[in-house]
Amino acid sequence: MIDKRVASLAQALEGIADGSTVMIGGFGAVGQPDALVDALAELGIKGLTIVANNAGWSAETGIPRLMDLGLVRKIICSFPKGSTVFRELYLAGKIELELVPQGTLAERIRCGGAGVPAFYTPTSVGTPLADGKEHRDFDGRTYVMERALRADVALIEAWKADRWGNLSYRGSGRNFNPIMAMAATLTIAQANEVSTDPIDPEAVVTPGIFINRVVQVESRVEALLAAQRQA
Amino acid sequence: MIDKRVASLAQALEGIADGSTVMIGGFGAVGQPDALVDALAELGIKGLTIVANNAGWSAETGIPRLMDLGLVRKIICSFPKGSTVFRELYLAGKIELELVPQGTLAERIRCGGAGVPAFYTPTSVGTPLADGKEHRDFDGRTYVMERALRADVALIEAWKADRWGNLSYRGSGRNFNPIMAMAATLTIAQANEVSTDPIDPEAVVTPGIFINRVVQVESRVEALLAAQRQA
Amino acid sequence: MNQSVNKTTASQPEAGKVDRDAVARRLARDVEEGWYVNLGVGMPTKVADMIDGDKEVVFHSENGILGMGPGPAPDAIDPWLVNAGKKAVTLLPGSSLFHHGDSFAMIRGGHIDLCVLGAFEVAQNGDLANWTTSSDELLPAVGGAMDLAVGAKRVWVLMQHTAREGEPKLVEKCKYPLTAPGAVDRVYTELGVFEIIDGRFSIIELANGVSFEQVQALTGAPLHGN
Amino acid sequence: MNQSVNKTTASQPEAGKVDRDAVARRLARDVEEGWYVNLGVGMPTKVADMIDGDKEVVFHSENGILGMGPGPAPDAIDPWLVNAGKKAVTLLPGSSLFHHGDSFAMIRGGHIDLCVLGAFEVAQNGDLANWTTSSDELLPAVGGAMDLAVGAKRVWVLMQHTAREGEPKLVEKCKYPLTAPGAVDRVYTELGVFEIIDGRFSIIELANGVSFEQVQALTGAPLHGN
Repeated sequence: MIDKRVASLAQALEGIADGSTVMIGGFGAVGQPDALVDALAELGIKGLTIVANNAGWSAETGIPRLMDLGLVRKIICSFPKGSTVFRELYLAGKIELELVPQGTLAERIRCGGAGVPAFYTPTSVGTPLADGKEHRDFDGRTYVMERALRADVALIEAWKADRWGNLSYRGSGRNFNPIMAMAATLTIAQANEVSTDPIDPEAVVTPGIFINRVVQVESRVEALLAAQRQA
Repeated sequence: MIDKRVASLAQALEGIADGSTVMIGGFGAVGQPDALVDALAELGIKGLTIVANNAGWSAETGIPRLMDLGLVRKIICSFPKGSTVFRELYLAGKIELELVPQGTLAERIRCGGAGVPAFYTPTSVGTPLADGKEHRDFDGRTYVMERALRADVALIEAWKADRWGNLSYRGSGRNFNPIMAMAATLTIAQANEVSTDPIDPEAVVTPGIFINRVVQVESRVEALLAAQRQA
Repeated sequence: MNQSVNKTTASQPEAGKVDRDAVARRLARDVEEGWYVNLGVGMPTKVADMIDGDKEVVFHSENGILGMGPGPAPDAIDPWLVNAGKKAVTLLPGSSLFHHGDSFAMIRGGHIDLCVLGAFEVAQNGDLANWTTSSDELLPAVGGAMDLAVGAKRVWVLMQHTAREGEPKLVEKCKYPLTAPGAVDRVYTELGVFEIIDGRFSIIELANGVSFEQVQALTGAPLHGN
Repeated sequence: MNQSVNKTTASQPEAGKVDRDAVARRLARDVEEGWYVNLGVGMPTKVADMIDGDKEVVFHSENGILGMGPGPAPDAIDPWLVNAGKKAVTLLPGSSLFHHGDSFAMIRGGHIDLCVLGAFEVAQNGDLANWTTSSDELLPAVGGAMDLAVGAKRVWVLMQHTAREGEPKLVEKCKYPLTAPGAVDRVYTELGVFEIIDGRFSIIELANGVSFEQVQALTGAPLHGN
């Protein structure tokens, strides 16, 4: 029987190696796999490259916690503002930043999961973020070539999961989660509800083929509300 | 008030010009916008380029009907077998064929809707379908460059539609419909159920932003079953 | 949504006294029914509240929402539903939810009718600078600004006419790093509405009581009649 | 699903007498629980019925289905649910539905564990020819074969060992246009199971009563022990 459920966060994170590239879903606090990230921080796995939209906001949890513990070598993201921890490490030259426009980040990840090694986009042409990139004209417009992004591990958050690893989301909680789920060798999902009953096939947003492990985690509503108040 | 519903097939098809490129959804009979295609045939618009997975199966309806009336200049598709009409026109040199692997066809369409002018894929490398295409290596593997596909018009089928043009589908009826909806200047949907009540936001598969007009059409269940018997 | 007052643009040109609501309201008047509109963080978000109640407009949020409504009452917040500024929002009838890949396909693919952005500078050729004020800024962040600027069918900038110290923000050539070249179609400020036509700023209208000379003096590029 | 008999591969090498079910059953034995499997049209579709009932395998159909079940009873057909061969199918618990863009993202992106295809020819270097028998065939059609051949983690060919007239289908070099170079991992025929290792056919096993010499005589490339 296929059963992707695991009983604990420790089991969910088993086998992640030093130096891994880790995608972390979420847009700000919503859709962020907070429990998985915090558990990863406890494991002390070093030299991580993080792919995420943001660099987090609170030193106590999430990506800043990983950084504060010295576990992160580099972050690939679109909007690293709002995290004091990252700011200090970055200004001290202790962490590398690859700044990517949000849509380019999303498409690079989607291509990573879809077997497309590179694509062209008009985004960033004529800006410093296109420096050193290959430019090419199609039908009279200029584009830059961007490479696909893949990861060793993707940590994502869903609202519901079933034993096959099928996922559905809540509200704006999809954001980067469905595309990151496709782009990693090992994809681990935390979900508020995990069931042996299947999700309605028409309502599945992320098919289980993209998911390796699912762990049930009570969602931290208070943390989400706190993040909104801070926005 | 936004209301994309139109009262008739004629209204739905208004303004399509000779020489248009028309995407037609469906995989075989399922998800094919049969009523829209047949109504298009009645209009006698000439010189069409059709983008579809198949070249149809029955001379009385769908793409073969358009071809039989001499309205189609060219078809871009992956699997043109099964249509006697197309076969005869093609062998007589009266219709042009651009044969595209199914996944490449899907991705070219998706890129057409997503503002990506070109991408690289491993599909077709080393085969006659890669002849004349630009080849390029990434990380030691060879890929071909493929260009995005766009259309003047997309005709698609959905199961449910609301007045905002939001769509949901039934069974395997999604197939090419959601991606074609994104890739045309004018996208017209036929749906079995059309309502002023909104579709649940979590259940929308094609957001209304991609849809220009919606027309209610009773689905031809008997035609679908007949196509299955013929398969 | 139902703003009873329908004033024209505010008339106070002095920095610090700008009636931001009035500028947002002036822009909102030009938004057409049925448009899909993305509003940048900051001053542009005000536009949502200024749209006439009987004009249905669909607001897009790049984190995966179409049909976004106003902020909820404090006791009706859905913690999982935020806008691009990470603030709580609601869903209106006809809304839909999707992931970032699809959201930026909408943006990049030219499906958004209008994007309203703030700016540090707009050049007369439409160049937009709105993401960083220096090429070696200590901590740069870009978000979705570049994608929106190149992808939307129309890019309208909503901003104060001049910077804090009075420096012009409508300029001949941007001095800050670009967000996108030739992207801006129109600029709405407290002094008027300016369209970019053939590489120059054309005045669509001036705010009440504002003269051409006054605006020209506060603008870093030649202004032209329409 | 619950096939009671568990015979090994049929032993009759003559064309026309091949027990296709037995070959499909032999292949099905090697499919592992939890795999996501795409079955090509024709002989490969038989594999679905040969999987042990207590081994959960998820079948993918490129037209947007994961978790495809067997054909329905005639009175339980859903007209909107067909497989890649356009025949009616059912959904098993845990299934999901998606569009062609996502379906071929799965295929091209290496998410399908196994694809079982038929073939006209397989070369000892893994080259696959299964879409057209001539470079100037009157009416070519390709479907999803090329995407599946390059994208799946494993490509297993299920076919009769020789063509109708007895010509070898396992060859040194394909004479037909390729579907994909170096794509095939294994070949299952009524004469045995052959793995492609270092550019040559290695015999994994021979069918009961079949000798190396018999198979070699019907094969267009040198066979090797494993």
